Amino acid sequence: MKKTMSAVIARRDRRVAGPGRSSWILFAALAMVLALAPMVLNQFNIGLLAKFLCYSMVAIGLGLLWGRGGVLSLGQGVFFGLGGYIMAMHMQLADASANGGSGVPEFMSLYGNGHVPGWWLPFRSGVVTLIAIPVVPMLVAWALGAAVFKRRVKGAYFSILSQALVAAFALLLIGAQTSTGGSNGLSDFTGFFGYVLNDPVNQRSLYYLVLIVVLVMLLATGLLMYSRFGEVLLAVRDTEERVRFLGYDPASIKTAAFVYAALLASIGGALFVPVAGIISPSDIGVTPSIIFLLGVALGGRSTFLGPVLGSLIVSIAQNSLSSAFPSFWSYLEGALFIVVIALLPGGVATLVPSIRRWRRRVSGAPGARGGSRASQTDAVPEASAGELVSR
Amino acid sequence: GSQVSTASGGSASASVKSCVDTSGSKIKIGFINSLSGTMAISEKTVRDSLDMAADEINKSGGVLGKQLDVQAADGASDPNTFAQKADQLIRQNCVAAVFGGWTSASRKAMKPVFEKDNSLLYYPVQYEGMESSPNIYYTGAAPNQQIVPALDWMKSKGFKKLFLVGSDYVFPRTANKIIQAYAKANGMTVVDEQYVPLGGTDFTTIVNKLKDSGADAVFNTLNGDSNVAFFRQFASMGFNSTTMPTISVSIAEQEIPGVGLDNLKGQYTAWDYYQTLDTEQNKKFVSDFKARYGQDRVTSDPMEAAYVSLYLWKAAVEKANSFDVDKVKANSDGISFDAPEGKVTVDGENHHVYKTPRIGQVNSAGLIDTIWQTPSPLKPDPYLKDYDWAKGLS
Amino acid sequence: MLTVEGLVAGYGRTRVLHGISMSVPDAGIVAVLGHNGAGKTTLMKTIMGLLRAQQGSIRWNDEEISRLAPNERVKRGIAYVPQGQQSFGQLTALENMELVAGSDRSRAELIDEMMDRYPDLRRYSSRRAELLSGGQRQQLAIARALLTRPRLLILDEPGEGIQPSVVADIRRTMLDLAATGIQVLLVEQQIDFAVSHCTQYVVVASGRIVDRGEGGANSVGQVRQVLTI
Amino acid sequence: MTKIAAMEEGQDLAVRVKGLTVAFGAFHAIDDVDLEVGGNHLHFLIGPNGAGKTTLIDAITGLVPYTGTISVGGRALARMTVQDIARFGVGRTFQTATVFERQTVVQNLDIALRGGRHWASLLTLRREVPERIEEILEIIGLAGHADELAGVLSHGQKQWLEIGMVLAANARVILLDEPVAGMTLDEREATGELLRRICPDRVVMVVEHDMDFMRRFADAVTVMSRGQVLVEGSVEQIQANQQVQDTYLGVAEAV
Amino acid sequence: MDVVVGQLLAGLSVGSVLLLAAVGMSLTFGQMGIINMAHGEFIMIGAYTVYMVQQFVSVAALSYVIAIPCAFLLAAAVGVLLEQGVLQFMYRRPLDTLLVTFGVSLILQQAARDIFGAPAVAINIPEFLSGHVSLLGAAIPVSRILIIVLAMVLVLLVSWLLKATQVGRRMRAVTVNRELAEVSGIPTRRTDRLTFALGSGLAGIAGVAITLIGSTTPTLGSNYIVYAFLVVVAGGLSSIWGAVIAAVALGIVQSAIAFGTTQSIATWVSFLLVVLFLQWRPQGIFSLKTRSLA
Ligand SMILES: Nc1ncnc2c1ncn2[C@@H]1O[C@H](COP(=O)(O)OP(=O)(O)OP(=O)(O)O)[C@@H](O)[C@H]1O
Ligand SMILES: Nc1ncnc2c1ncn2[C@@H]1O[C@H](COP(=O)(O)OP(=O)(O)OP(=O)(O)O)[C@@H](O)[C@H]1O
Ligand SMILES: [Mg+2]
Ligand SMILES: [Mg+2]
Repeated sequence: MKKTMSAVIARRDRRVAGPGRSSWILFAALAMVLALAPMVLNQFNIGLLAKFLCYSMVAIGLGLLWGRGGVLSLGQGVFFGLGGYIMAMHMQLADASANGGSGVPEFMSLYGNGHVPGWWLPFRSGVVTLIAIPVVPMLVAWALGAAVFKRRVKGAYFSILSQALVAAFALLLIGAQTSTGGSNGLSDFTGFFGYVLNDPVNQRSLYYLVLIVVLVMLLATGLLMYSRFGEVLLAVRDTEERVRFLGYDPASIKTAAFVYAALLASIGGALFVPVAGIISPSDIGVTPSIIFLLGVALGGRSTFLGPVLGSLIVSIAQNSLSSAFPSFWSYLEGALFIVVIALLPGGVATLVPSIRRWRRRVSGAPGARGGSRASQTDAVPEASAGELVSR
Repeated sequence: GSQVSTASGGSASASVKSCVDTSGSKIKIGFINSLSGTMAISEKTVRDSLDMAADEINKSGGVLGKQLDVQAADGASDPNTFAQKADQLIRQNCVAAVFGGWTSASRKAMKPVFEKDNSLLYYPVQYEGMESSPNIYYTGAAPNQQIVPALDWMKSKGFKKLFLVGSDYVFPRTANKIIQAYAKANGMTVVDEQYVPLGGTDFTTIVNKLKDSGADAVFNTLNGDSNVAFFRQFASMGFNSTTMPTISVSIAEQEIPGVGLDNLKGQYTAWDYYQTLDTEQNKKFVSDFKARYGQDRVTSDPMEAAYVSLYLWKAAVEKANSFDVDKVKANSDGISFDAPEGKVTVDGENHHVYKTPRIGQVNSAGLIDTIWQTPSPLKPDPYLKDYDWAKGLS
Repeated sequence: MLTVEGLVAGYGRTRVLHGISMSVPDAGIVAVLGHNGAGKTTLMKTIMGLLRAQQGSIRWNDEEISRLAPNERVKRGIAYVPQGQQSFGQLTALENMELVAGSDRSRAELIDEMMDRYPDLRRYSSRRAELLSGGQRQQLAIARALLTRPRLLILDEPGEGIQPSVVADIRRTMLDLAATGIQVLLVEQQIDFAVSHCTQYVVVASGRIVDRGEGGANSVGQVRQVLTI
Repeated sequence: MTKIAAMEEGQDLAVRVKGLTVAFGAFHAIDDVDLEVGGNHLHFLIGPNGAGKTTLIDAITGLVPYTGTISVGGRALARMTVQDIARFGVGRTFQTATVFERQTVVQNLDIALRGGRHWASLLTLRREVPERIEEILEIIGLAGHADELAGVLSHGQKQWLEIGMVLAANARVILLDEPVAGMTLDEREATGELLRRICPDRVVMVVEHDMDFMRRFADAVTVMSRGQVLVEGSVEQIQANQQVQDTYLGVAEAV
Repeated sequence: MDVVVGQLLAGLSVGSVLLLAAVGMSLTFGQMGIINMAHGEFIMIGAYTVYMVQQFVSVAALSYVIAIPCAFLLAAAVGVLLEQGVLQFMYRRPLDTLLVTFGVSLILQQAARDIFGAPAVAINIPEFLSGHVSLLGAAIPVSRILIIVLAMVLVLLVSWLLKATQVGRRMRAVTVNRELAEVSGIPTRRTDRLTFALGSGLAGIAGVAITLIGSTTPTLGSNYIVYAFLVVVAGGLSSIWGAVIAAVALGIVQSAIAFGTTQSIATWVSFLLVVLFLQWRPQGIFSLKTRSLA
């Protein structure tokens, strides 16, 4: 078959992996809006936005793990919690020993025997804390992932296991009241690595810290997603056993994605603590772990920016609607799950290409069937290549 | 930004400017209760009585001539949400004071917020004590107004061997620490101490243990739903109020039908208020409440404490002639109110209130009769400072 | 009599069939030939109702069936052996057969008959279908189709993956059936066999019928020619 | 991750199977089989349905546990995982083609190309279609479908893609399970030529039921039946064998 | 000795409650592959059915007799609604049903809260069920015995249905290969609906039984959901007997740990045990080997 040179180039062009130009524009716009937000928002809302961004970090990781890898983890709360509690322990110890204090957090003397348990002690050191926040959850995720995925526990089995784990984790935290604060969690922090948390300037800096972390995470995740790793991950999602015969270990691939998602969740949890001023078992239990997924699904689970946008939308909606109409919010939240997952499995992000397609069809432009970009087609996660009718 | 200096790190509060708007004919206050999630069961009733109090006050001319403009928030049974919404009420909605909270977790979460924003929280539920914040008024019972009197009463009845059962969270654990200390000093023994996870419904093992423990009474700090399962299992193993008296500190009137009157009849409770109290104020409170929300509704201790909290704040504001937080605080000491439970008085030192502890017994109508009470309101003592046996506790 | 007219169908937005018209007469075998990806399987799926006919009609004994659910079409006497040795993996071979056969006595006899025809099915009747070899599964699939007592049997490359002696057997079965008045619609790659034994053939290319004619050994050359172009 | 050095060019590749038994409970799908498949020619494995051909491939590629020994190029494969065997250079296709349906043909090939490479290479972006993939696309005749999702390919096209993936993975031992099932005559022809082209310097074993195809392309044939090797030899020898005719070819073929 | 017997019986009764919660799930999850997070809410519907029936029938024993079929029908009806409304479009992506049904569970819980109020409702328990009997020196409540019996009856019923009836075979076939089932003449839609309705209905019956031991609140079912899933998963999807073994083992282990330590630790440890167990047997107690790669 003969082709003109330009046709060959055009074809090659389409076969290059990576997010499209519109994604980058959207990314830049998002970064811009978030960077400028403090100009228009008051201090309270800046804090709120920072908190929502912390949640969205979990969502970014889930986008890769679930959207690309098909691993539906209902247990991200474990990692969010690990990061959060490690940070909180450090901050408690730092607060307790600031100003010549006893070095023992107040709740320990209230509920316990007034001694700091041995496993808290390393976290007196800020350096150890900063190392532990990524390392501990990654190790946990690695151990878990290696064990579980190697034994080919997958699909619903994995989801249910992860859910049980997060339930067990929350129970453990609640039960170990004297060393974890129990259901009260850890709260009442004054300083964050030497800075007064309560200071408006510091709060703004904290917001920018969170924002930068989110943007870096987005970039890293975007690259991972469109890298060969992303493609293999997709292959593992669709036909796990097949990739084995090509020399990959699907367990390692999935574990890598799981560890990565755990890392992001943990950092999210760690930053959540200074931002929200509290971490407690109810931030990491079964329900919050599932709610993390709602944003991801809403925005588009396998898209570049969908998880962040979706999770921000959900957080904002929850915040603004739940107070005014508590029961209405429950209905709406439930309905969102149903509508988004059932009718819009690709999330709102997939509406964009289909609207564009529709517009093109209406205007009768030629080549409306063209653009079979990989990134577009696989944005629809589960819709089978052959959509069969079923009545 | 400012760094933590060797001086006080936490005193930033003094510099916080309040945004409360006192210029108009209305003054904003905030209610924060869980209307969703697991705690909604209990906290909704508190919201109801708060709403009633606000309406009453508005009908009788408001506070300092200003109508109360209630800003409502849902804590969603989640400490972190409580903290966030409290912050929102104070800084965004600019309320003059906030009323609500139930679990210790929600209070602990809100405490730093009120301290940093220098605002006021009125917390209406009995709790484990060991706390007093300059920005919180605790209108429920301190441990010495509920747990300790219950123990005194049990001692007077000759119960010597106690079996402790509770939900696994802060209040029961701390309450049981107090009980252990009390028992040690008063010649009683605690034969076993058992916990179930919050919401747990499996009591087969615990009741088996109870059967073999030789206990002569149970001190019950179980929360909410778990009581149903506990008392069902309890009853089906042949226990009742005569064979195994049980004193509960978290079962109020509204929980009785759900737990099952058959299971509870004759059992004991410890609170400061019961719907059956025979005071003028209470009769009015109960009948107003029923008129407003329905004849089948009941009133309970936390509801009453919440209702009272709004009036205590009103009195303090009027005494201070200002909504300013610092002025209200300065004028709170000694403020008193003729509450449905009798006279309550604010202790300006520890921010709790003088209340009258009462032991009740569940009657066949599903209400609780007072069978014992202290002769006069008791001074609150959240840290149990005045009790020698409690020295090691805090 | 099955009549297909102006059939258009495809997957999602991709059209595969672009207006197919053909019919299967009341007796005999109609062979469908064509290259890989020509749309043969797609045509069969559309006739069975697994794919919706976007345009055109499918008439079966004077009834329009293009809107019926697949199981309704089976009820009306059409049976289908899909490509690729499909079976209900978790069920045993016997259960696979009972599933479609129902439970009355005559059906039990029918099952027995099938197991006579394919002895492996008797030998492995209690083995789960997914553990059977490919060829065994294909035999099972044909047995299942026959158990519904069809009047039209659609076979999508039935010999694929089957050992030659069994292929011969399947072919014999098919010719027998055709002889007893069951209509057969056969997708086949073995041109020699298909064309020489069918009553009519059609050649599909890119979703269109490019050639059709009477079957018989004489036509083989003609079809070969069409297919090599 | 243990590093498995892939086989090298020019190395002795022969697959040697000794005393192989694969049991599923009491049932022996393969029963004490000895077999040697050498390089540089097309080796056909035929036999009745259920003879154990697929199971043999499963055993070689590490999918089912077995007793006995299997070695490739002198290296025993027992105790190696599926992925290690694949990295070692043993590739296979499946009786029902399994490709990554929701990725494009190019992506499928690229994934195969990367298998077993250093993990860091996974972190790179695919900036263009690698030369090798362009080549393979031409070889397997799917150049025109490069950007299509593999799921929309027809049955036969998928089988070609699978062969392409094995080539991309640079497998030295290629085990094909019924590669031409469902292909037309000329497509079979093309596939046969393709296999001829790839077989130098490789071991290619083909399981097939298409006797015409076998006759045309086989250099050596092994016949299995009921889990055992019935006969081995050239096409002529096989066809002349009475046992093979009885259990496998049947009357139709004899005609 | 009687402590051991007592704890064994306790374990058995805990296990039977878990089993009861899981029976229906072994159909909807085990057979159909739908991960129904709203299963707990179907249990809740069953429990509230008792309450509703008692509004009209004051004799407690009679009310329970009436409530069982009513609960079955009501839960099954809601199940059909769910299946028809959403799930039927999702058989191709089973993992997603988990999230959709989570949404449904939020809605059902809130609806219960709006209809019946948040506090637990009062349920009258028949006189004869509130006692206990002595068995080998240990006491066991009559209600628990009833639950054990009920669980066993339902299990037998379901396993008979699946194995021995045409309907059961169809139920299994449809999940294995939907398209093939359709072209084999099986009315797949009807079969789906029936299976799901049955699974939901069984949850309703479980709800009726659970009113005997715990409180009837909107969140009643969510207490059991995590456990029920674990039971089905540990048992292996393909067999209801796996679920039986898993439930009883879990119950006994939990009671044993609870006796030595506390209920919280027992809950915690039993979660971990299941995770470890799946390490050893990833596909559950009764697993099927498969040759397919998918
Ligand atoms: N599930 C699907 N989704 C999208 N397109 C498909 C799907 N299945 C097949 N196609 C497309 O339809 C065309 C026809 O496929 P079909 O399976 O009908 O071919 P066939 O004639 O049966 O080929 P073969 O002889 O290989 O079985 C193919 O080219 C393929 O691109
Ligand atoms: N996991 C298993 N459990 C039980 N029996 C099995 C299992 N796998 C294969 N078998 C049996 O082993 C025998 C050999 O199967 P295999 O798939 O190897 O045959 P084959 O030679 O490839 O046949 P075909 O040509 O039909 O594909 C068959 O009888 C099959 O039923
Ligand atoms: Mg085909
Ligand atoms: Mg085979």
